[in-house]
Amino acid sequence: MKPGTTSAACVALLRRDLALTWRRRGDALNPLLFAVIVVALFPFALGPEAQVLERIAAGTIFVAVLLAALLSLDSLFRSDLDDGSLEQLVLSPHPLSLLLACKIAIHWLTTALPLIAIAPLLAMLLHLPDSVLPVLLAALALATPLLSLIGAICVALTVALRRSGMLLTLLVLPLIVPVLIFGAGACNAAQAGLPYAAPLLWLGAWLVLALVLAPLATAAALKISLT
Amino acid sequence: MNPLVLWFHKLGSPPYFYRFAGRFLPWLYAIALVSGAIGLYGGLVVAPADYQQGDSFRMIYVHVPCAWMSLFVYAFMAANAFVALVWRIKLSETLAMASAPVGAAFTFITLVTGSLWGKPMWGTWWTWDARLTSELVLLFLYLGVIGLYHAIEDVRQAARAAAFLALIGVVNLPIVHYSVVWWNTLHQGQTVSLMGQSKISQSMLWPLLTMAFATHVYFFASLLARARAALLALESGKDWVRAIALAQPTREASAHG
Amino acid sequence: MAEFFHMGGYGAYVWAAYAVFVVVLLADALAPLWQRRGTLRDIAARLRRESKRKTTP
Amino acid sequence: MSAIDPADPPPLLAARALAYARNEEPIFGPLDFSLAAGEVVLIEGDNGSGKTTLLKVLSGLLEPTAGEVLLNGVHLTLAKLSHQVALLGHLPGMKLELTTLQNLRFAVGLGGIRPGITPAIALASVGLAGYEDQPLRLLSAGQKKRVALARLLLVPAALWLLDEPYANLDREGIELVNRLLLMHAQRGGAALITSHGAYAYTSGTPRRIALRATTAEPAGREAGA
Repeated sequence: MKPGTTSAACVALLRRDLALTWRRRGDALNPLLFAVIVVALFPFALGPEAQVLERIAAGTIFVAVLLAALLSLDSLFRSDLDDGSLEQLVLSPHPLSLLLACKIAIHWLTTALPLIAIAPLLAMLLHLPDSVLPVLLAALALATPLLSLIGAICVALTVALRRSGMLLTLLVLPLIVPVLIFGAGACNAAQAGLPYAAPLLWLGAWLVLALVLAPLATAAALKISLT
Repeated sequence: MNPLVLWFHKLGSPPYFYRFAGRFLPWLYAIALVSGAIGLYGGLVVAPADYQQGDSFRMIYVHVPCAWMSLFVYAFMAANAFVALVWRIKLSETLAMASAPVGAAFTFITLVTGSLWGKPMWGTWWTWDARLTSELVLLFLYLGVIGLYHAIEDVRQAARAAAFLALIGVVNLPIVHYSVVWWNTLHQGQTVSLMGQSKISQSMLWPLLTMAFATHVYFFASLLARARAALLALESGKDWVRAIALAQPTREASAHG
Repeated sequence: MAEFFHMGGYGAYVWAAYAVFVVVLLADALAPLWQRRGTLRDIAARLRRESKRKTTP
Repeated sequence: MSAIDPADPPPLLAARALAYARNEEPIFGPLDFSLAAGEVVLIEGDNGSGKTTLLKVLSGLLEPTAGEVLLNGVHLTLAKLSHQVALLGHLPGMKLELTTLQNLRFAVGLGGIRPGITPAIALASVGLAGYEDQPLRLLSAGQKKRVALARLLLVPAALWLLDEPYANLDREGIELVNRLLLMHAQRGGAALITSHGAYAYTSGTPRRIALRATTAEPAGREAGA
C-alpha cells in the first residue's frame, strides 16, 4: 500500500480547482468589474483633464488591481473549509505547503491574470502614455503574485473567522505597502523618464523570496487556525 | 537544578507569576513616575532652548522616547511570540499579547507628537517623511495583531495566530522602512529630521535618557499589569483564581493589589 | 511663569504633545486595572450563582 | 508497559494517557487504549462527550493536551502526519459542484490508491453504479455518505477513523457500512467508529470504549444528565 506521488497530488488539486473555477466562472468576472468601476470613479472625482489623469494613472491602476485581488483572497480557503476539504488536505501525506502553493497559483491564475489582461484597458481610460504600458504590465506581473502569496498567509490566519473582510484588509495592508511603493514607483519613474529597472528587480527578488517562504508560512498559519 | 533555571520554571506557573508581578508592580510604577518627573523637569526647565528650533524642540522629550519604545516593544513582543510558537509557553503568549496595546499606545503618541512638531516646523500637520510613514505602518501592524487576537474566540488559538502575525511583521518592518526611504528620495520629500542636525548638548541629553529609562520601566509595569489581568481571565476556572475572586470584596476595600 | 508656559510661542504645541503623552499613558495604565477588577467581579458573581445551584437542586 | 512483549509487533494505534482540553476545559481523557490490526472498535458516548474531538486528535489534526498517540509505534504529530489514517468526519470533504467520479479521482490523487481497485469499482461496491457523472449536489444525504465511503475503499489507509458513519443511512446503508468494516478488518486494517448508540456495528462483538463527559472534576458535572 503506497500513497500517490506528491506531483500527482498537486496535479489532482490543480485540476479540481480549475474545474471548480470553470463551474463558477461567473464569479471570476467580479474582480474585473470591481477594478474597472474603481478606475472609472477617479475621473468623476478628479475631473476629466487628461494631464491630471495621466499623472495618477499608474498608481490608480495599481491600487485598483491590488484591491480587486485582495477582495477575492477572502474566498481562497473558504469553500474548502466549509466542506471539510481543507482537513483532507492537511491529513494528506504530502507537504501541505506544496499543496497550498498550488491553491495560491490557481488563485493568481484565475483572478490576477485576468486583471493584468485588462490593465491596458484601464490604462487607456486614464490616458497612461503608451511607453509606460510595458512597465506597468511588468510591475503588475511581479506585484500580483506577491499579493497572492502574502495575502494567503493572512487568509490562513483569519480562515476560522466567519466575517474576516475588514480584518483581512488591515492585516494585508502593512505587508503590501512596499510592493505598492516599488510597483507604482517603477511606473512613475518610467513616466518621468527616469531609470525604472531597480524597483522592478527588487520586486523580482522579493517574489523569489516569497515563492519559497510564503507557502511554508501559510501552511504553518493554517495549522494554527485549524487547531 | 540550577536555582536560576528553577526560578524561571516557577515564574512560568501562572499563580506564581501573578503573585510575583503583584509584588513588583507598585515599585515599577513608582520608579517610572519619579524618573519620568525628573526627566520632564530636566527637559522642560533645565535644558536650554535649542538655538535653531527654540522651545519647540522640548517635544523630543516625549516624542523620541516613545518612538524608541514603539520599536522596543515590537521587538519584545516578537521575541515572546517566537518563544510562544516554538516552545508553546503560555506565559510568553500572554506577555506577547499584553505588550501589543502598550506598543500601539507608544506608536500613537509618537505619531501625534510628530505631527504636533511638524505643524510649526514644516507648516503642515502631516508629511509623508520616511520616519513618520514607517511609524504609521507600525501602528497598522500593532492594530492588526490586536484585531486578530480579539477576533478569534479561542484565546490560546488567538494568541498563537496573532503571535505568528507579529513575527511576519518583523520580517516586513525593515522592508517597509527601506522602501519608504527609497520612495522619499524619489519624491524629494522632507529630509529634516526631528532631532535636527544641531549637536545635542549634555544638558539636553540627560533628560532625554532619563525619559527613555522612565518609559522602559513604565512599559514593564503596564506589561505586568496586563499580563496579570489576562492570566485571571485565562485561568478563570482554576482554584487559585477562584480564591482571589472570592477574597476580592474585602481586599478591594483595604488596598488594591 | 507665563513665559514658561508660553514656550517661546510654541506653547500650544509643546503642551499638547505632553498632554497626549500623559493622557494616552494614563488610559493605558488604567485599562488593565479595570479589566482585572471586572474579571474578578465576573468570576465572583459566577461562583455565587453556582454555589446557589448546588445547594438548591 | 512491561506487559508488552518486545517481540510482538506494536499495535496499529495506541493512545497513552491521551487527554484534550480547550481553554482549560477538559474535553476528554485521560484515555489509554490500543487497537490491533483486524480490529473494529466502537467509541460510545453522549453528545458532547468528545467523540469527534478524539477522532481529530487521533488523526493528528489536533495536538493532544497531554499524552501521546502512537501509530505502528511511531509518535504522531501534526508536523509529521501519517498517510495510514483515513478520516471520515461530519464534513464529507467533497465538492458539491463536481461529479462523484471527479471527487473520487481527486481523493485518489491526493491520497493514493489501493492496488486492484478503481473509482468506478468503488462506486459500484457502495451501490452507486451508474451515478458516475452525477454532480454530488444532486445526490441525497445518504448517497453522499456512500460516496464518502467509496473514498475510504480507494485510499490506501490501514486505519479508518469514522465519525458517526451510520448517520443519514437507511437499513441497507447500515449493512453496507458493516460489510465494508468487516472486509477492512479481514484484510488487516483496523477501524475506530463513533456512535451515540442508536446504531452499532453488529458483525461479531466489537470492543467498546465508553467516553463520558470530562473526568477532570471529581463530581463529574452534567454526567447525571
